[in-house]
Amino acid sequence: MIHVKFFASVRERVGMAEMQLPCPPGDFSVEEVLTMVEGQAGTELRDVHLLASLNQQHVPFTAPVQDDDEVAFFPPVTGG
Amino acid sequence: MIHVKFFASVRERVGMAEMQLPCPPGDFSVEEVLTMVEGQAGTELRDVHLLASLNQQHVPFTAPVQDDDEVAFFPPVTGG
Amino acid sequence: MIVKVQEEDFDVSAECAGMTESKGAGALVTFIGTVRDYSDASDILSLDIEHYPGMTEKELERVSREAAQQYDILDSLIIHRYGVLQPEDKIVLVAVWSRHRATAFDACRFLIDVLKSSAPFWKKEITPQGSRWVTDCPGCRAGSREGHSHAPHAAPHLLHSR
Amino acid sequence: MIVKVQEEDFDVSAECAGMTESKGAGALVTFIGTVRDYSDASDILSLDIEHYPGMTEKELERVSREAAQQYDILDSLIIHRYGVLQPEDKIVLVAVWSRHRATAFDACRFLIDVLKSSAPFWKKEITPQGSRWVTDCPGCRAGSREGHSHAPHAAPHLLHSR
Repeated sequence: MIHVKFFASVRERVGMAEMQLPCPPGDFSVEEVLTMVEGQAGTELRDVHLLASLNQQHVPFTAPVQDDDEVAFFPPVTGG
Repeated sequence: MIHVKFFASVRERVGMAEMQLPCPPGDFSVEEVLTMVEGQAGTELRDVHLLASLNQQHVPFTAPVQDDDEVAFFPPVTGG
Repeated sequence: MIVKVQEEDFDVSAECAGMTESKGAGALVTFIGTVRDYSDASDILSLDIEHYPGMTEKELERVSREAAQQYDILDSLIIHRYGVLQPEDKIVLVAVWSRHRATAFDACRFLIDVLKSSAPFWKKEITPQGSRWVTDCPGCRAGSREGHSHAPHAAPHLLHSR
Repeated sequence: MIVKVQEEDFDVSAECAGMTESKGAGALVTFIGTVRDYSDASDILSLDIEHYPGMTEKELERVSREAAQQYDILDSLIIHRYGVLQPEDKIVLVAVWSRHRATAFDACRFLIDVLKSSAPFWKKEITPQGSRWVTDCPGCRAGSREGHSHAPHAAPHLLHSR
């Protein structure tokens, strides 16, 4: 199972804060998780702004994902 | 009358915190005030460190002094 | 080295006084970010700060460690709030103790700069005209998802491999 | 723009809270200088700070005005203590409010740097080996009035003609 989280404007676009996805067979990356999310949510999330984290660390979309990982998608941060 | 003040190590070398000097005739500068102070105090104050103020503003030793002015001599400041 | 992520307000003097590693430091530089009562386009009634629980603390601890490695500091403290805040409310405190003031200034500035680009917080401004997510991008502020360009996603400086 | 020269201690939060011009600033940077418990050569038991009453306030007001002219800040506060202080006691507070943090950092640093070179305060360290005036000059610290050189007296940057 892949645990997916969404924050801020991405959360609003997806319409939910979290999503559990079945772990697909073979190697896959954050990019493939995003494709699955878009299929589930029925909405386009690809955006020059979209950022991702894997197990709570910033990662590029090419980062490999494993079963039970936590993946999150969100816009650029605006804290501070 | 010239009102002269001394601070920190200069005050300790002069042996007093303040000195009133008679206003000499003609034009004179902080430099001449220093000479008078050295005569009065019987001690050498000229030092590459010595700084001066005139009416509570930093000035060079060439600054002209007038009757009733406040002149001060002190070492480089070390506040903050 | 302390990091706190909390909803409630904090007292700067009290928080700083509790830092035992800071004793005899000589220099303390703090940055306090507060809610402004205006933005580009309108008055701000309130600010709603969303965060990513867990990752937020990890990122703040990571940047704190990075500052401690890069600068000769004695201690650091970061407090960042989330939830609904009003104008003039404190959002964030970054405090750095060091022997010399230049180091404290440099490290404090480094911490707030890195925090702003990496800690997972998102601000939503509540204005009389409605609410909107804060973004640093003028193009996005204008609402156009097309018609302006950006660096490719996942800015390299955010990746933890650095 | 407020300047205070006082013997008693102060509370940073309380002092900063009272600054009405700072409302909605967005950024507050503070520098706090404290008494260290050591110096080059020995432990410090206490620090005795002498000042030039009258000129001190004038100089601090002058550097505050200079900062306000050079930087786009909303307000500033300087508090400097004099008298006998113990290790860890606060000596000085410099606080700057602005809309953007870079300005607040720059102006705060400017203020403490200029203050240190121009405000008429002199520190004497009381150590187990006796007392001595603090000086930034290693040659003077070594006690040699001859044998080392300096810039000519009355450093140009101190003169109010600038």
